Amino acid sequence: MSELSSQQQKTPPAVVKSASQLNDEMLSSMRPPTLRWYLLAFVLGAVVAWGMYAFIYQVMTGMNVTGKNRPVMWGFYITGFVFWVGLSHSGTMVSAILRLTQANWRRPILRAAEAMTVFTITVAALFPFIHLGRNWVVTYFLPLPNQRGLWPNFRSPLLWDITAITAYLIGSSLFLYLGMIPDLSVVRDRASGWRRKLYAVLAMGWRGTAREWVVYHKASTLMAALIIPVAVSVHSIVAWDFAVTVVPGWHSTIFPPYFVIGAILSGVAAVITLMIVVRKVFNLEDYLTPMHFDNMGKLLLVISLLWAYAYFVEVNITWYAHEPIEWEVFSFMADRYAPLLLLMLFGNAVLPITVLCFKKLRRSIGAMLAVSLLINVCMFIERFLIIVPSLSRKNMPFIWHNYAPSWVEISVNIAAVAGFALLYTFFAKYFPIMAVTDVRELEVRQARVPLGRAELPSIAGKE
Amino acid sequence: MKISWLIGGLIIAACALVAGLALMYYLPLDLRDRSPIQPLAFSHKVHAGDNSIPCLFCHRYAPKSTVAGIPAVADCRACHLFIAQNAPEIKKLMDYWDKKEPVPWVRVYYVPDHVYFPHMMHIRAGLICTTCHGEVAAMKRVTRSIKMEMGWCLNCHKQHKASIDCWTCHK
Amino acid sequence: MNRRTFLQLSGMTAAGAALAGCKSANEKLIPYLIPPDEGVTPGMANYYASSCRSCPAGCGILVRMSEGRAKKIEGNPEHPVNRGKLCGRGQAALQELYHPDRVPQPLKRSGPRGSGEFTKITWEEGLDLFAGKLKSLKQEKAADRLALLTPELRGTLAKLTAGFMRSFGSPHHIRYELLGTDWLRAANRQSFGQTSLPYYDVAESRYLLSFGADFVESHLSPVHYGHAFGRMRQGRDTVRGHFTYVGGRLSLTAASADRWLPARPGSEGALALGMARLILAESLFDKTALAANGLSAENLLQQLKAYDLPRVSEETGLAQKSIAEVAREFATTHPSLAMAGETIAFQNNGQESARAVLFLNVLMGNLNRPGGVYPDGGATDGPTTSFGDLLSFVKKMSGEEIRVALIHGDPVHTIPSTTGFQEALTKVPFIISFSSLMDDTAMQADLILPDHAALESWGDVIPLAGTRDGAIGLMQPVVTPVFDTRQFPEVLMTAAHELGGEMKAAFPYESYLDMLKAGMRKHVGLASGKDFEATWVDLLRQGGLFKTNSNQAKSYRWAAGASVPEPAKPRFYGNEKEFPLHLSIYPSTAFYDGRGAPLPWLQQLPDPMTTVVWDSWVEINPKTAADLGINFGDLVEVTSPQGSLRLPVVIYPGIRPDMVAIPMGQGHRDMGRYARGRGANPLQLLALTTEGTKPQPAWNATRVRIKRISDKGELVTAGHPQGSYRSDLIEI
Amino acid sequence: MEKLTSPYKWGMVVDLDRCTGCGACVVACQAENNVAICEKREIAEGRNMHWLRIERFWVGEYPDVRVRFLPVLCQHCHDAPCEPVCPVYASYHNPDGLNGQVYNRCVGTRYCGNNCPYAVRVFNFYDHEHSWPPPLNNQLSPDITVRSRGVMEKCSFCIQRIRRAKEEAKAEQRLIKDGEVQPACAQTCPAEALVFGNTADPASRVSRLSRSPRRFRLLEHLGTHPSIYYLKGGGREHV
Repeated sequence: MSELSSQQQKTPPAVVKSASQLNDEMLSSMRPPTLRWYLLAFVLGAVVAWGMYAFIYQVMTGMNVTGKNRPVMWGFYITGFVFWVGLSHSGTMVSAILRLTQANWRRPILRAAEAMTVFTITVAALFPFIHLGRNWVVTYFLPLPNQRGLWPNFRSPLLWDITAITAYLIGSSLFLYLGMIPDLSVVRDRASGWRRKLYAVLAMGWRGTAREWVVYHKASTLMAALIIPVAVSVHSIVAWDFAVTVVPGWHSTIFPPYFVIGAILSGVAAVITLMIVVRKVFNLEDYLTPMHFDNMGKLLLVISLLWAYAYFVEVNITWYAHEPIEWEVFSFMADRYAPLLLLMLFGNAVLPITVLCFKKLRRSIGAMLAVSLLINVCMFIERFLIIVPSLSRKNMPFIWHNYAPSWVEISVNIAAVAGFALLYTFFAKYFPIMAVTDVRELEVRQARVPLGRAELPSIAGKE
Repeated sequence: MKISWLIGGLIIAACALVAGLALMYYLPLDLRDRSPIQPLAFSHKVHAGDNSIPCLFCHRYAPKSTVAGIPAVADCRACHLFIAQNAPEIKKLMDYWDKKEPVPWVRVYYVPDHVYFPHMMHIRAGLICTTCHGEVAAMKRVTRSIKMEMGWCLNCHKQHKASIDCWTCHK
Repeated sequence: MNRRTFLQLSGMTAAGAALAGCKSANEKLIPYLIPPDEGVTPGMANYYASSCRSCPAGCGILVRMSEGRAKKIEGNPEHPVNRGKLCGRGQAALQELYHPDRVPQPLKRSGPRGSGEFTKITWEEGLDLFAGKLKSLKQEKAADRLALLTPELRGTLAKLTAGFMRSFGSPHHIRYELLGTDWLRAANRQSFGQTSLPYYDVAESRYLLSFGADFVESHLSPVHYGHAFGRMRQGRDTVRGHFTYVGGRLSLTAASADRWLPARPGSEGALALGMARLILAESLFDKTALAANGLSAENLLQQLKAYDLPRVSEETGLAQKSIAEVAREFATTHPSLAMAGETIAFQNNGQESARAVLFLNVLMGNLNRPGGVYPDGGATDGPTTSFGDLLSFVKKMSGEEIRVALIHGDPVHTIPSTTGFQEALTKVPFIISFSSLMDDTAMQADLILPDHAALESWGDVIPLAGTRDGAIGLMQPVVTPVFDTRQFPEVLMTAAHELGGEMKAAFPYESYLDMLKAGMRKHVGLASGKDFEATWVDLLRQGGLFKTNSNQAKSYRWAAGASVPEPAKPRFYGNEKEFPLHLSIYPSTAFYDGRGAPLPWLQQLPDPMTTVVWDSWVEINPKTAADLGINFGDLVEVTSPQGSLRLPVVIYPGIRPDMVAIPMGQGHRDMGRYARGRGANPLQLLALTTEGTKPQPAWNATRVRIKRISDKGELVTAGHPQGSYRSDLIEI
Repeated sequence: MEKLTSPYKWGMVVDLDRCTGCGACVVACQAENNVAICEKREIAEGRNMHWLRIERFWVGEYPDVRVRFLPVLCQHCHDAPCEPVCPVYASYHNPDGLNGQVYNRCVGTRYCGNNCPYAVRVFNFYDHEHSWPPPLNNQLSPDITVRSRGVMEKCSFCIQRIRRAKEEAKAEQRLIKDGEVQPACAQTCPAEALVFGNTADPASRVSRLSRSPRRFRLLEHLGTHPSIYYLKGGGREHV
């Protein structure tokens, strides 16, 4: 008895906050916008506008305003495309996989991650369009009936891309929306005026009955299970854009898994960055604890190791086969792009693998921020180093040519980042960025229910 | 009433979608004047219709050339030295001749520059002019009565077992 | 097929030649005024035969016409010179016709000379001015103050110009061709007693030995010899002709050679004689042939004993072994053939070297036999002016003895400044240019009476050394003149008629066309009574008369008492200390002597050997470049005793380390938007050297030094500088 | 390989032993096909529009240096890498075994350009429709469009000539005779290094030459099955 009580002194009960208190804190992001918010939105908007100007300028004058040439027909745009598709793997990985594995620590961050998926894939989908020589006939791409009686060519990986991305966009949006429904109802109940009407429509009249919860859990688990293969397929297909060609350095069987791993690496890193930002901005220190970063850090470490292995295999095979032109490509990359290459290897493998081995560093926000940011930069470089050197040292030595991005290409890529941030800013302002109900569910489960004089852990905790 | 908004919105969206698809179906749109005013009020009805002059009498190059050819001013004159000399339009014609200027006719039927249409091959295949040019013999002023779209060309080619290789018609 | 046809054809505008696809405005549809003649079907292409004037070779061409416009130039399969083939220059003549910067009508100078300020005048004014000048000269009994400068002319035009000057009473008719064949004619006169050019039967030869004869790009008749070369290589089932090239620079022709002997410049003649001596010593020569030419091996061996292997090897800088090898291969493969070209001719000992080379043919009995060398069939009308005449003429000009200069062609660009021609020209009070483009000469002119483009002109073209039996190609206007221009001979004739008297009498023709017809009538040898028109139309249709009974000798024989060639020691201008490198200038593959420069197709055509576009350059051996610390594409200053130029560098593995080479053709002051201020003209660097008493153009006998300026050469090559060495990657 | 649906299978033989590298074919191609005139800057940027280029390779060092010329045009592969990757069938395989390129269908993904190992596809980075200042535009051939900005273009074996020859043959109810149709490059080549013809006809000149022991095909290991055969040449190392 006394032991028991003494034990209780040792392990203090988990803080149980009142529902309204929880809601207040977690929905803090949805308080009326401050001046700083407007300022941020304006700055981001300005950058996006600049990017649009650059794009329109390109449409008006032609592809000559980019740095592209023969043989380097693809450049920064496709790099950006692959990069953003990669980021889009964050949500599904973190949220879906962790949901299936029932890792409870996922709960505070899953919304942030899922939202990110939707926005990144949206941004990614823009790039193929931007890079077209004749954007105005983009309709030829789409399998629509037309008087010519012509279909697009389904043998083309670009068409696979379109299909996969559309599927993924729809899927992840549903995934995001589904998870939000209970929270939207919470928001609805707290909102007033036109917002209340809006959220009411969005919440689809969620009342939170037991049956609704059962269906909801079934649906979201199912959704999670469904979205993962889509996510994997998307990046495999993007990899096929390169793998199915005969371009030296592209024509490689390891590309699909290699790209997927790379995608997850950048995705997870992006989520971590995002967590840190959200945590800071909406001061959610209580919900995004070092424990979360610790876990994410472990995940990142594993993936970084995987990535390093994949990269090693890719280079090693090329070295072993030593096909002249392929080796030419690699030595060219190691020569002209040596600094980038080293930075890329350092940021994607060396640094994460060393840093993330230490619990201390995994739990230090600063270290995690540095690592995750660097990984994202380096993943962009990695995409660039995959695409450009191969093209500039293609099979015919006589027409070799180098590539340097023009201000237009750079502007558009920067605008893409800003555009993503802008979308996100709006989302965070008008939708619950924290998965309120999921967190509360956890709280409830970990709560200790008083039974007479004794206090026992909630049976809800045992799933 | 929220629901009614929803439904209304959905209906509008649906209409927009249909309209958009229809537009895409017919792209590129044919924006040229279907029945332009000609410098001379030349009537195919009078020539090809009432007097039933065969098309190839004037458009004489059709059987042997890619272009059908428009009769030279001299050819028009040759006949009209004897026929309807005093009609006002004929007078105009003669003015052109005296000024040694060709008549600036306005094109009615056209194919885009990336399309290669050899008249002679179609005549050799036994097509009659009206298949592509409509009942010109009944028209006072020529009107583009047939939409020359790729789908339309393809159908005919398929029916006649003609080549549908892109490079047969696209240059 | 008469002029009317063209007038009518031009009535139709090209409805099809529209640019982008669907415009919203209906376009016009312009009919003919008069229906075209039979055989012309609107919408279908038809061909007109004519002749090419882009270089002296005079190939036959077919011009594809549709909708009254010239669309493409192709070779005339009937023509004996080019057999339906054509080089890039010939095809680009189309752009000479439609060049946007042609002189649209007569111009009169308004600003100071060379300022390029002109006012447009009518042809009446222009012709009055022209005739007026001539009249005043006549009245002042100063007829000999008139001068006429033209390129080397042949056929009717040569007759007309000569007649014009004769009847006017002036001796100053200068026919100047930068890449003239004067040296070769002179050499032949000395060796064989006839001035005819050689016709090489390359196709049938089994061993070709070229001493600097770049027959693929510029020598004599490039298309013909290019064709023959192909047949020599793979035209015969069992035999593959062997080709050895001698010369300090690996030219485009040399690039196709099996063996390259980079002999020191100026030593080629000695090399040839060295080979001759070895052949005689080892008695590999053709005895009957030698006898037939009235030569005895013993005497020759005696006369050539100085040219033993060690000495020749020392002079040429080649290994004794390879010299002997080539000599034996040459002597033991039958038929073999030795050619001499401009690169060796433009030395102070050029003429003798050429003779030495041709002597090898005598030795091996390659004269007048299949796979050997024959006299060329083309007739050479009109006397040719030697280089000496040009120099004395320059003296006259600077002595202000010339008051009116009629200039056809662009001598200001193609005569090296070392002759003093350019300054002398400024002393001439009145200059009339007939250029159809604003070239360097036209810039200096006081009056420009623009000539037709080749495709607008009538004329006859006598091929240069491209056939064994003489041929006469005909030129006919395939389009109505694009601008308000008139043909040069027509203008001369009108002026002559204007002046009246004996001048009018000298030209009893309505027009130049009549004169042309009369000339052809003679060639055809038609009885005066018969109607010529039908024959004439046939001739036009097939593009000329392809078998004439020319007055040329049909065979070569070593002239009795002709001396054994004895090339002097090569002399170079500029001392070796100060100017360590030999300068070699060569006709650009694309621009020939520069007349191709205004044509964008040729500017964009990558130079075959360097793949440079839109520019001129200087070629340096990698080793030399390394010593001087020069990289690919650097800007350098090439300095000769005569002056200096700034050019980008091309690192060129195929050139002697003690040599640099610059192509001709660029460096025009104007000549239209495509040539204006592009590259540099290497002729400014050249020095004047003379052989003995007789002046001789020695373009390749100048020394230069090279200094690196910066890395801003702005050199553009179609090929990747490093990639060009990586043929291993594509396993060819 | 695609199944034979036509009596023709156009192909070319390039005899490198005959080729002198003079460049006549390059000009001929440019003249015949309205290939744009590119300024110096464009070529410096690697945006040359030539459909046919002559590659020049240096082998060895002075004085034993030699030069190899390699005319490279569209190889009209039978298993062409450019075809499957085009999302809109702008690049397609024609019954005569040619790689078609339909300019007005092209959206400009430039994927074909990347995937062509021979890099013979050129892209209209610039608006070339006005690179023929009048009266130079009179030279434009009405048989081929002037390609607009943003589309890929390439050698077509002068399809307009083949088309015309087919029309004539059809009028006379016969097949095209050997040598009756020639692309501009083969027609003008002074040394007759380029020979064009119907490889489906074993008696044709091109078929006979393509059986030569000197035969090889460019980047054969990629398995693209080009329609263009090269005959080894040059130098002492092979005859």
